Amino acid sequence: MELVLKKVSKTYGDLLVLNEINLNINEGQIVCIVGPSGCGKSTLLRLIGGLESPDTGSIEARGTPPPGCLNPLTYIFQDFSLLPWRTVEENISLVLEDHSLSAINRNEIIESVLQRTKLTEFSDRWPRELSGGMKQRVGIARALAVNPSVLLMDEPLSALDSQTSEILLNDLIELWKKQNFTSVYITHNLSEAIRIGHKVVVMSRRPGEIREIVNIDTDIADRKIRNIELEEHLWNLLKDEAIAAERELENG
Amino acid sequence: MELVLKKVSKTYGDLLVLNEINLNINEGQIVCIVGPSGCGKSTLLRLIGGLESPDTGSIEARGTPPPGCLNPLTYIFQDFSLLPWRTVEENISLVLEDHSLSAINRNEIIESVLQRTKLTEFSDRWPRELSGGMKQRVGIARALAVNPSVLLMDEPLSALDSQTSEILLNDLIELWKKQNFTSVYITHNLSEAIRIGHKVVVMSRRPGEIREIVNIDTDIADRKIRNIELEEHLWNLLKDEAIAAERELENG
Amino acid sequence: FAQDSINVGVLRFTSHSAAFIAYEKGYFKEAGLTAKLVPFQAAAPMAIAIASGDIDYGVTAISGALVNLAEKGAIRIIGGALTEEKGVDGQKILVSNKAYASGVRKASDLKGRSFGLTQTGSSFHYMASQIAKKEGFSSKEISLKPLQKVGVIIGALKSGQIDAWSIVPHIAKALHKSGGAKIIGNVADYIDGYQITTIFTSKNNATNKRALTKNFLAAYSKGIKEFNDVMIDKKRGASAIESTTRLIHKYVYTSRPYKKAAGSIQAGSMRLQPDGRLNLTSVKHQLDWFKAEKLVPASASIKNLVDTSYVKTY
Amino acid sequence: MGKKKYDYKPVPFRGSGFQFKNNYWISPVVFIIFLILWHVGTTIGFISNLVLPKPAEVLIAFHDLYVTGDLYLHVGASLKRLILGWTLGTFFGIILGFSIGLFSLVRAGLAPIVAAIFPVPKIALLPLFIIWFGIGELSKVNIILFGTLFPTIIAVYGAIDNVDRSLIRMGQSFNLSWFSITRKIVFPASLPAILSNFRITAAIAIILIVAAELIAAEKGIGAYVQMAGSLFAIDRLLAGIIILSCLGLIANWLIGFAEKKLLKWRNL
Amino acid sequence: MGKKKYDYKPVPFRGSGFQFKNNYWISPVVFIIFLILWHVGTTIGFISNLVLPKPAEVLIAFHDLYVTGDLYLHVGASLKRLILGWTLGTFFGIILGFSIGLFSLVRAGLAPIVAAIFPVPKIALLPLFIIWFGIGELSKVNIILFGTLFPTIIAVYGAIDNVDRSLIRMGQSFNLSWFSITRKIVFPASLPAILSNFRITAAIAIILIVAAELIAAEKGIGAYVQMAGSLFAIDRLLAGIIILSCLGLIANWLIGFAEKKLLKWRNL
Ligand SMILES: Nc1ncnc2c1ncn2[C@@H]1O[C@H](COP(=O)(O)OP(=O)(O)OP(=O)(O)O)[C@@H](O)[C@H]1O
Ligand SMILES: Nc1ncnc2c1ncn2[C@@H]1O[C@H](COP(=O)(O)OP(=O)(O)OP(=O)(O)O)[C@@H](O)[C@H]1O
Ligand SMILES: [Mg+2]
Ligand SMILES: [Mg+2]
Repeated sequence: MELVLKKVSKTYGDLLVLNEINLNINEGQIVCIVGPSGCGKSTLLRLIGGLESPDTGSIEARGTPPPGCLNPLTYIFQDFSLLPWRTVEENISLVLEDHSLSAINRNEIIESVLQRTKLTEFSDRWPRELSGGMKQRVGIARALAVNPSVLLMDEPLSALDSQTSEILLNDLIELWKKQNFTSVYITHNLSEAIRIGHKVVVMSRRPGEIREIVNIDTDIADRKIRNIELEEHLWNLLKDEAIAAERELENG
Repeated sequence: MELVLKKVSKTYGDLLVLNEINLNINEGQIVCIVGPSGCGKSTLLRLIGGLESPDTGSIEARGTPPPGCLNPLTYIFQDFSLLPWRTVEENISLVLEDHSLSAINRNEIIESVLQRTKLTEFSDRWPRELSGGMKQRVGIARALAVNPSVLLMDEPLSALDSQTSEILLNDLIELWKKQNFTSVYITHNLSEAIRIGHKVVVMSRRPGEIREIVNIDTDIADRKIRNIELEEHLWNLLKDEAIAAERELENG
Repeated sequence: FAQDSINVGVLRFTSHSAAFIAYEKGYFKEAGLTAKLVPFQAAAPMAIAIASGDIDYGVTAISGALVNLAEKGAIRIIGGALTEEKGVDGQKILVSNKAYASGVRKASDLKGRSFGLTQTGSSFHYMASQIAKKEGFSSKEISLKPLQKVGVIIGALKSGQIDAWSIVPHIAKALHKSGGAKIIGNVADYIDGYQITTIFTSKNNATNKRALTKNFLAAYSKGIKEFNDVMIDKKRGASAIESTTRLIHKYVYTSRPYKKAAGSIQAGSMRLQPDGRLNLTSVKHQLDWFKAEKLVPASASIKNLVDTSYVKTY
Repeated sequence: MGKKKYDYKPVPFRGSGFQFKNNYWISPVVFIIFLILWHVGTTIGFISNLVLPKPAEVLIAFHDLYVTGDLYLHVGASLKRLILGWTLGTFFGIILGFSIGLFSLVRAGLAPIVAAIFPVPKIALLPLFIIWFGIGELSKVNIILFGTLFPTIIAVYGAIDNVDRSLIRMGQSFNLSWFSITRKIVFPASLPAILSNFRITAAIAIILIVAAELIAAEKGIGAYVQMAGSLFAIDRLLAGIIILSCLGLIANWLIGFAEKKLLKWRNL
Repeated sequence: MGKKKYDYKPVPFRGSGFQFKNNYWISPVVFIIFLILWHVGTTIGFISNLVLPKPAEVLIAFHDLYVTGDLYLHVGASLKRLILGWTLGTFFGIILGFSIGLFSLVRAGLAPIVAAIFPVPKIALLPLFIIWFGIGELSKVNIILFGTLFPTIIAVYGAIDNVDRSLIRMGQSFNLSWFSITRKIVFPASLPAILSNFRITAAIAIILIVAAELIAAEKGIGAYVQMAGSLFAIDRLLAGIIILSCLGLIANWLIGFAEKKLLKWRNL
């Protein structure tokens, strides 16, 4: 599926958060979004996923989701959003129960995503008994369970140690190679963005606008672990924003 | 202040989380803890801060907190723990209200920490109106407000974009240079650990044990932005753990 | 021949014994009625239940509710039951020990004192105002305290929170004997031939089912006669008293064993009007009083209240 | 999920519902429809005059109340008892509820007693109330006090049980005093449930005014209603009930107002 | 914070309190102390026999109840009405509460009506209840039904207002059906408040059994208490009240048990 954003703006009260965002997210592309804290990344993602509606502009989805996809536009939330009254397993089962799947089928899916996120052992724990990273992995497992055609990820690896996040990042890449899903990926880790993105969208400080879009043409499979030049480039873009923001604060 | 952990163990139900941890945290030292997700880092921090009590072993504090310190052992929580019914400003004021400060004094402190965390503009917002990174900054501002003599930080920068986290990291370093506080710093970002730590404690997978303690003798002020060798070393230590854990899962 | 079925509302008081006897001894059956006794906790719901058609016949004191329901065309009085007569042991005027100690010795001392009632418009209210009238002061000059239940009034009287009350003799005597309060007079001295309780039914039964109503009254009167003979006039000897007391105990004081209940039942027995005669003069007097107190509409008429075609009236 | 390959369609908005919109016009409309049905039903005789009086009759009863000046006396007397009883009951209820919610020892000792005394019907206790508290204002206020006390206790400690423990840990980590934690964390966190309970206890208090004014009350809406009931004067009965109803609506509106002011941090 | 330079002391444990410990022994102890005080007080005459009967007298009343076999009949009759009335009231209350909580339109139309009818005293309506529902079981059950219905409605929609909206957004993002969100997110999130409210409605139901059994009830604890009250037989009055109290305790225990089972995910 393909997503097209045209002149999307969003205001909260009298706070303009997003200002005329134009963005194409092509089928099978992973678009990474980076930008200063509070610039509107999560808001943009909520708009794309249809959880909020834009004040002006339009967001359109093109194409049909592939067969076997249970929820075309799927989220991984920044604050996990686990139901405290459901165990790990049941939290994942939640998103499958509305679909006509056999119990066996459902259990297979749950087992597979738990294994991929290394949570098998904790399948019957309550969320309050999990560490921060484990909660985030449950969120990821839940999203993978519905086999999404567009995956909307809000800092999905932020609470994870570097090893686990490395493993899950590789997992995501593997998954993408197999299924070629479309994805919007918010991160504050530039090397992550460069590793997995076809496009890196750099947003300006609030009101969020698109400052630059960097296309990365190397095949994802062929990328080096680190691409220092590109990282430096993005880093400088963002630093300018940060400095400008600081100056604004000092003057106003 | 100095902290001494002797043979500290902790079990949840029948899950052994920490196994005989011995650790010295010297006065004015920043000790970074890294380790796989769910290995017991947050639990260890809770024990050090006295929020939970160890099953066996002892945790002792030595020395007196410096004057002007309002709360010797202070936390920055992984899940922010902001009170939803208090605005940003009031959330910070909360931890000052129990101390006999003049209103002017209190407001000065609040203003200063809000400025340091770039939140001045948002001082009268409800937590639900903040982005993830902004919430984390409120948590940091709140901890800074009490001028702690030991700062216990649980992934304080994980939800922040790289620029903001860079700024706040520098801020922490500046603060440390001025006040020489003692600190335990949990992170999953190895370069962060190497930037700020006098000691990096690498923990093994659950049951959490100390696998290695790396001392970094370079003065914090003199460190390069990146220390690739050391990062590689830590990375390999952790990867071994991850691989071992994976093998265990496959076999058991 | 075919039996008609009726529901008879009763309160678990000795004064309803006529219904218990008629039922237990089969007098209703003899009259061609399949009767069912429906016990109530209070008189007011019984009157309303007759209006709603849930029960057919009942016996209670004349109250504001009764008059109002009659005015709405729901019920009719068809006979009399308990009556006060001069010379026969009747309701007593009681004062609390505290009031007695402070000098209340006769009814004329009640001026400015408080008097217990169940409810505004109840028979107690009527009695209090008649006592006041006869003693020559206005009923406004005694403060009336509605306390809802007899039990509550007893408590208030014993603890001296109200000064006076009027009540049936067996309760009054028991209180007097136990030292809880003092008897200072008889109600019969203030009200002539007070018709305390009446037999009543729905307007529909009274006008459209005359045969049924007559049969009911016949059976009920038989119960009244037996009760008066055995319990009041003691014409049939101790064993009859014993067996009738046992019969009544099936309905009254059931939560106490027979031995404890028998005394209370026998002491509480009061004469019922033979043949269900009705003192119409007293009823009229009461109706006028209700009107004067503005408890019922001024338009209320005795014709709507009483159907005089069933029993002798005087 | 059509079969066509290139359909262009806007992303559907999924975040609707479960949100609170104001439709102020509805409740007056419902009310007026109800009034019309009532009037027509009683006028054509579909509803018997035993079941419900005509609206006009109720109006006349109101008029009588107003003309004689009794309205003011009745409402005034009842309001005084209501406000005093409810305030005291709520005050002690919150204190006891907090004690049970915060101290294990108190909970063990008091919670069963509360559970045992709460279901005791105050009307059944009227005889004893009179002995204990007399027939003056005290016993009337006490009936309302006890009626609101117990539900408040239970709601408050239920709310405290439901407070997020991690926020309390946060307060402890900053060495906030026990009192500060209680006042600044536990209390605001349980406030929504406590306010929601106020709606219930306000209604209970109004219900109990009738029971309270069974005792030797000369004035008061409860006494008025009670007298109307015992005379089967259903026009006056309904007039009294409508007054009680209005008191309930006013209380409800006040609580709604307090909720808006005190809970503005919630994202309804 | 002493002045010494090198004091060695363990980090103080700050995470205590605000936690729930079981002290099962306390409530029996409190109960026994209470019994002893009662016995001694009434025996030495410190408490007059007008104010409270002796425990022994209450025991005799119990014995009488038991011997005559009435105990079983009374409790049985009341229990049937209680269970039926409470279950129906709770059932409809939850349904209506959810409707008000979930649909803005229903809220606008129904919430004011609920607020208006709730404070109407059921005792005052007794005369009308008889006309409307007769003198059989129906009117008795209905009194209890109406008594539990309104507090349940209010508690349920209050609880729904308090559900964390971000969890609902999560459900919507996975395209869960409206029904699934209601059943799997809104319902469990409001369950703690609903269960806490059960304690209140159970007690209200027991309180109302006395009012309900004013209407032509032959058997029932309410009728028994009522009868005892109208005779000022305070020994029997207390016996009846103790039975009601025990019913309340049993209900409370059952609800506590349900809370333990259904809310085991909470970290108390
Ligand atoms: N309250 C609790 N009850 C039961 N188990 C718990 C509880 N808290 C933590 N655990 C378990 O203890 C282990 C360690 O948790 P902890 O939060 O300390 O991990 P962590 O190292 O901080 O992980 P992360 O980096 O993911 O935050 C986990 O396996 C978790 O499931
Ligand atoms: N519900 C809301 N009401 C009012 N303001 C809001 C709301 N949600 C977000 N905002 C504001 O919108 C801005 C953008 O928030 P958003 O969460 O999109 O930022 P972000 O880019 O995701 O930041 P971060 O990297 O810190 O998560 C912030 O300034 C925030 O204060
Ligand atoms: Mg965000
Ligand atoms: Mg952690």
